[in-house]
Parts: sequence; C-alpha cells; structure tokens
Amino acid sequence: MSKTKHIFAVLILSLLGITLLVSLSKLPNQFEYANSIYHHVVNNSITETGSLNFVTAILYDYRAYDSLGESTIIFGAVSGIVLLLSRKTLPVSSHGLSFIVKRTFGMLTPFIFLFGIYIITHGHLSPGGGFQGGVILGAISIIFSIVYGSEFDYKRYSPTTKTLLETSGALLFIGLGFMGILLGGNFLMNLNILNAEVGSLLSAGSIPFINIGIGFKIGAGLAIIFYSMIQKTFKEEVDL
Amino acid sequence: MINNFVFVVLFLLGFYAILVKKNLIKMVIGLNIMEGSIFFWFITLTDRGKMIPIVNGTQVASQLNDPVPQALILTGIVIGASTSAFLLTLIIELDKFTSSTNPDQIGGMIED
Amino acid sequence: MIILKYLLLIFVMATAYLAITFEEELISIIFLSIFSIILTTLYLIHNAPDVALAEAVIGAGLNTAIFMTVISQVREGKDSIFREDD
Amino acid sequence: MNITLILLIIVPLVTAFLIPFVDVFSNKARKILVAFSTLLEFSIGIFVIISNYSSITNNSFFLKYYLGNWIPPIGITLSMDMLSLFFSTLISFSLLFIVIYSIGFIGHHEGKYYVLLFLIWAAMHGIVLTGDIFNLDVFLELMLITSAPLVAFKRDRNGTEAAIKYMFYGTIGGLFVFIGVVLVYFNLGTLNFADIAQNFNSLNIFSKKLISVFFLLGIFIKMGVFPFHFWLSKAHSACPSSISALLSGVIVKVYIYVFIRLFWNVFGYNILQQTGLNKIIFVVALISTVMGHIMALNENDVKRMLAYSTIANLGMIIAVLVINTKLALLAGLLHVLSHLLMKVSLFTTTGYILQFTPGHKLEDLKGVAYKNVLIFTGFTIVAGGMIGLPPMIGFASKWYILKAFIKSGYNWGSVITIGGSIFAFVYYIRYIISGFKKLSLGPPERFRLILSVFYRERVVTDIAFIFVIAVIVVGVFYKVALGPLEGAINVIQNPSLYIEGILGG
Repeated sequence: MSKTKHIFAVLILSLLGITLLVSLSKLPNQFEYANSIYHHVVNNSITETGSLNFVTAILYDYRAYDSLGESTIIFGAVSGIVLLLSRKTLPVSSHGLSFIVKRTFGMLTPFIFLFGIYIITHGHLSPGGGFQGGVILGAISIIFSIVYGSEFDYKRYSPTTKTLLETSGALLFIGLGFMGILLGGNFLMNLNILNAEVGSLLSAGSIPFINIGIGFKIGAGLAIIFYSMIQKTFKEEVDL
Repeated sequence: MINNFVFVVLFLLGFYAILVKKNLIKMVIGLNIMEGSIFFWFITLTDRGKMIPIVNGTQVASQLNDPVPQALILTGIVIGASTSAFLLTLIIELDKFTSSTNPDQIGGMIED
Repeated sequence: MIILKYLLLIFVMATAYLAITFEEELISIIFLSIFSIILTTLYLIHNAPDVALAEAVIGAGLNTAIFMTVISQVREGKDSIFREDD
Repeated sequence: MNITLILLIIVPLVTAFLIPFVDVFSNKARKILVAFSTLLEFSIGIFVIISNYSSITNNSFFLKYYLGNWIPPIGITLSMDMLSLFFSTLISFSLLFIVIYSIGFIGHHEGKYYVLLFLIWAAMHGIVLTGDIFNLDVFLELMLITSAPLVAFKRDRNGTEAAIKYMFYGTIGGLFVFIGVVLVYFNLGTLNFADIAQNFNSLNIFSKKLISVFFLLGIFIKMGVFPFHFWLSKAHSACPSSISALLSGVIVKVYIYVFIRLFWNVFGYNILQQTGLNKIIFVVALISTVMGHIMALNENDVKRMLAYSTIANLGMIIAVLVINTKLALLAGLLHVLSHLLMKVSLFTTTGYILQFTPGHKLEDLKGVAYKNVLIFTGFTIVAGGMIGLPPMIGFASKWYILKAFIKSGYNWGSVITIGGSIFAFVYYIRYIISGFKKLSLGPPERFRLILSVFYRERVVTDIAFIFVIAVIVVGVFYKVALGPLEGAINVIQNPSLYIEGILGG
C-alpha cells in the first residue's frame, strides 16, 4: 500500500513538474510594460519619500498597509501560540551553558543589540529595516534563554514586558497612520517629521519611526514565540 | 531557463515531502523549501541584471533593479516564518497527545 | 560569477534533497539551514540585499532555533533518535 | 475619499492590539473594550448604509480610499461597491452576534480568544474591501493563521489534528495564490485590481490561462472544494460551536467573494470561457455537492454532518455562479445569504444542545428535544430550511437555483439540487427523530465535563433564537433583498464599472 502510494505520488509529481516546466518556458521574456509601478518608484521615489533604499520606500511608504497586515500576521501567530501553550506549567530555568560561553556572550550581546538597532534605524539608507533588525533583537532573547537559562531571560524581560513592547510597537505604527488622517491626508501617509537632507539619518519623513515600531513589535513577538515554545524542555532538564 | 528548472525541482521536492514523508516535521521542512523556491524564482524572474535598488549618489535611477518584488518577498518571508512557527507549535501539541509525529496518526493528509 | 551561480544552484538542489531524504531530523534541519544560507548568497548575486538579509536572519537563524526547540520537545521520552519510517 | 472604509478594518485591528495591553492592567476593562468595539464596528457598518442610502438605491454606490495618498496603480486602494457592501454587511451582522454568543459560550477568562476573533474580523473586512492583489494574499494568510488557533482551541487531540490539516492545506493554497501574484506582476508590472483588469486582455492566452489556473487552485484549496475537501469536515467540527459557525458560515463566504471578484471583475469571465475552465469548475462543483451529501448521509456525528453539508452547499453555489446568467448570479448570491444564516443558526443551536449530551454522536442526542424544547424546535425549523421547505430562506434560494439551472439547460444541476434536498431531508430527519426518542436509562450524570461551561446561558439561547428568527423573517421577506442583490449583479457583470470607479477621478 505504502509502496504503491509512493510510486503514485512520484508519478503525479513528475507529471506536474513537466507541465510546469513546459508552461514556464512559454512565458514571455520581455517585461517592459509602460505604465508599471517600477518606473514610477525608480524615478520618483527619492523626491516623494526621501528614502535612499527603494525597498524600504515601498515597504513602509508605498505599500505600508501590506507591512501592517504582515506585522498583524506575526501578532496573530504569537496570540495563537500563546493560546495553545499558555496552560502549561511556568518555565523552570536550565543552568545554561558553560562559564566561558556565558562570559563571551556577555561581551557580545551589547554589540548584537547595537547591530539590531543600527539595522532598524538605517533602514532607509542601507539594506535592512524594521523586519530584519527586529529579528536580530528577538535573537538576543533567544540567546539569553539558551546561554544563561530561561530564568535569566524571564528576569530581564518578563513576558509582560515583551507583551507591552509588542503592543506599543504596533500602536506606534497605527498611531503614525492616524496622524496622517489628522494632518489632513490619508491613513499611513508619509508625514513630514524628519526632513533633513536626503541621505542623512534624520530624513525620509516617518519611515524611521515606522521602522522602529515594526522592529520592536517583531523582536518582542518572536521572543514571545520562542519563550512559549521552550517551556517544557527546561522543566525536563531540571528533573534530571 | 535554468532558474525555472531549479524552481520546479525545489517546488516538487517540497511537495514530495508533504505528500510522502511520514514525519510532520519533515513536512514543515518541505513547506519551507517550497516557499524558498517561489521566492528565489520571483527574484530571478524580475532581476534585470542591473544594480541593487539603493541609491548611492552616483547611480542613475534607470540603472536600478526592480524593488517591488523584493518588498513583496520580504513580506512573504515573514509570513512563511510565522506560519511554520505556528505549525510547529501544533506539532508539539499533537506530540503530547499521541507521542508521535507521524501524519498517519492524524488520519493522513488525503483522508477524512 | 556565472560558474559560482551554477555551483550554488547545484548545491541548493542538493541540500534541499538531503534535507528531505535524511531520516534523522536534526541533520535535516541543519541542511535546511544550509539551504537558506545558499539562497541568501543567490539573492545577493541577483542584486537583492534586503531579501538576502531577511533570509539570513529569519531562514537560517530564527527558523533553525525554532525547529531545534521543537525537536528537543518532541524527542523526549523516546529511546531512539532514529525513528522507523514505514 | 471615505474614511469609514479604513475604519472598518482598523477598529477591530486596534481592538485586537489593545486587548493584551489592557489585560495586563485589568480584566474588567477588557470586557468593556470587547463590547464597545463590537458595537462600534457594527454601527460603522450601519452608518455606511445610512449615509449612502440614496446612491445605494440608484445603483451608483462606490466608495474608495487611497492609502497613504498614493493614487492607483502605485499604492494600495480600498474600495467598496455593491458586491463588497453585500458581503461586508453579512460579515458585520454575523460577527456582531457571534462575538456576543462567544461571550456567553466561552466566557471572559480567555483573552486571546477575543484577540483572534477580532483579527479574523479585521482580516475579513480587509479581504472584502481591498483593491490590491498582493494585499489580498496577505489578508488571506492573516485569516488562515488567526482561525487555525481557534480550530485547536479545545486543546484536545481532535482539535490539534484538525488544525494541522487546516494549516497545511491553507498554506499550500496560499503558496499557489502567491505564484499567481508573481505571474501577474511579471506579466503586467502592476498589482492593482483595476489596472490588472484593464490590461489583462492584452496578454497572450497562455499567460492568462496559467494565472487563472494558479488562482483557482489556491482559492479552491482554501475553500475546500471537492478534490481538496479532506480538511474541511474535521476543521469545522473540532472547534467550539461559535467557531464552527464562523468557519462554516462566514469564512467560506469570504472565499466565495474572492472567487467572484477575481474571476468576474479582475480577470473577467471571458478567460474562464476561452480556456474551457468554466466547464471544469461546473463539473467539479457538482461532484463536490454530490460527495458532500453522500458523506453527510454516512456521518453519525452531528457537527461533522453539518460540515459535510457545507461542502455540498458550497459546491452548489459555485456551480450556479459559473453559469453566469443574471438569474444564476442572483441565485448564487441569495444562496450565500441563505446558507450563511442557516449554517450559523444550526451551529449556534447545536452548540447549545451539545452541552447537555454526553457526546456528538447520533445516539447521544436521544431525548434532547424534551430537555431543551425551544432550542430544538429552532434546530428543526432551520433544518427544514436546509432541506428547502417554505417559508424559510432556504426555500427561496433553492427555488432560484433550480430555476437558474433549468432556464440555462443544465439539467444535471437541477437533478442534483432536487436529489440533494431529498438527501438533506434524510440526514436531518435522522437527528430530529433521535432527538424525540424517549430516554432509556442512562448514567445518572448525563452532563459531561466540558471545557466551556456556559458563562451566561441566557445570552447563548437568545442569540440562537435571533438567528432562527432571521432565517424565517428573511425567508418571508426575501424579495426586499433582491434589489441590493441586483445592484451587486450589476457590478459583477460590468467590470468596466469597477475599473472606472477606481482609476477614473
């Protein structure tokens, strides 16, 4: 039974693959459409948003609403994971790794934090932005749990703190969106808050602020996800 | 052409894992590979062989690559990560009830 | 550059194949991580540094950590780390 | 420029973000917040109808909102025409009562439950109002990832299994939709619905076919139509009844909205006709109907029986929609309304009844008719509606479907519709008879230990009665609904209205 199913699956997949390959090879090669978003963004982005990084300009200005939906997805995943795993016992700490590792990471952590903050705040000038930097910030919490034990992480950043950070990040984003309405424009309009010369840190309107909001939201959310998932593991280790 | 081929191979490998593998974690890995293949394909499809879409003072705007797909893929990567994190949580939960990660325990994927 | 790209394409298919076919979950996850890193390089070759950074941080970093946690949870209380595949 | 459009999405979103924040400080503040936001969101929906009443009556209703001041096709546009209004009103109405039902059914000790419920609400409005194809994908994923935890809400083995299946199928469907988005962007260089609709015909037939196939696959996998229905019955029955009502009644309808919007307004119905896909969809949908009815007949679990009936009705709606005559579209939309009302009321009444039975099986229902007379009468009435008896709304919609099938010469469709009614009669009457059977001696404590003891029993019964009454009242006065529905059909049949509405002025 298992064998025939296996062969059947392989047959169907190879058929699908050949069809896909043939179909894709027939796609046209040129894509010089006249009235596309690409031409508008590439030609007008700097004057319209003030961001040197065009990907950031699209993520947090032209299509900021998509980023709102995306950070909501992270929020939904966090809520779902906490809902499913919340009824378990409180986490008990492991002892962490060895002394050498602890000291090394004690020295490294500030730099990781700095790197995360740099990626977030320079999102409009260089590759990176709220998402990538936020994940790096969330990784600090993961490192704390692994290297120092989850009790240390619990003391430093309790789940309540993380929840507050996450919510305030999201509310900062939505608040900036509403500011647009209050100032006579539309939701998620690029506000003219930071209007230094293009290319400096304090430029690109409200994009750096949105970056910061998303960064904290993503970082805290991922830390909560990891924190909820490790709970039982560390309990087992103490029982040993 | 070669990019299309790699996309199809990776996509089918991921699909194969979901259809055939008897381990839910492997199936999530397959899902991740499928996602990666689509993102890779989108990048190669819209790569105009120009410069990275970040202005550095010297480039002319028309020399830049298309930034829109990159923004879409960034969104897609985060969505994929949260989806697989949630799926893995469900697998932990299932393991508590059945102490197994075999998809046949849940009645298989193509049975009621 | 082109040779490098073709080499990476071969590697990316090989790692995906290995990630799926290895019985041991831990090795699978390591291969998935390598798969992500190679994809990162490919994104860089195709002029997409933002995507490359995100893939490196999320695909190779975070995903691996989460997968490892899950394995450590799922495996406990089982005598053998090699599970029968029937 | 109408600010109400963005408020319809942002109000539930902000509520969801605020609930954990408020939870930290006070439990009581959250109750007030939930109640307040529910009413606020519903009244915004009412406000849209009242303030635009004149334009709704003369079919010129069109609202749009440019997010971030970017005119299309550059930014994301929200828009609302008669079709969106119809679905948005359905969502607001049913979600209002489902949230109140949950307050009675689940209680207030579960903060995250309400977070996810409000996120689903925001996602559904986001899907219905959006005018951007990638944004549609993002919100579809949001709806998936927020409804899956609620499927596993009981934290038992059955719910977890169902949620895993639901997530796998939903994610794969999402990947197919994403491939469709990739192809659209590669071929047209734009993501705006109206812009795509304007330029779609200039593509070669091959690209058009590829794009439609991928979108169809994605939507059908997420919807649970015949070859991909394996997850549906489990997911729709393993969760608490309030969530079953939401999944089976409302979320399925949102996917139908996506199907209509994409394949009539954005890609155009012509593409289905040119490639012969409409015949395939028709056959697949009818197979889905037959399979759903047969599996419902075989089922001994009341909630799974209702879930299979959803598959059957879903197939019927799609089959009648792809005929694409005016009467057929009217019948389809009317059945969307009728199936939503009837499924939600069936699940709300069943949710109440099941709290007094030892299990979900057929024999467990013995004697419930004597214990909960009024609620069981409601269940019987609505079951009659599902079979197609007047004066319930089910009769009107089935009558229109039958008329549409016969007028356009699809005799197989009419045979299957009538046969489905007979099947439905058989499988509903089994449960009703079982309910009236006298109790043999059972164990002394028939009240099983349940996760959700009623928080407020009165609220649960009242909401169930509201839906039962709605089924009858709408069934009697269904002609009132025909006017707005014709406006929606006008939008469906004239894609140029949609294009002009967004791109022009």
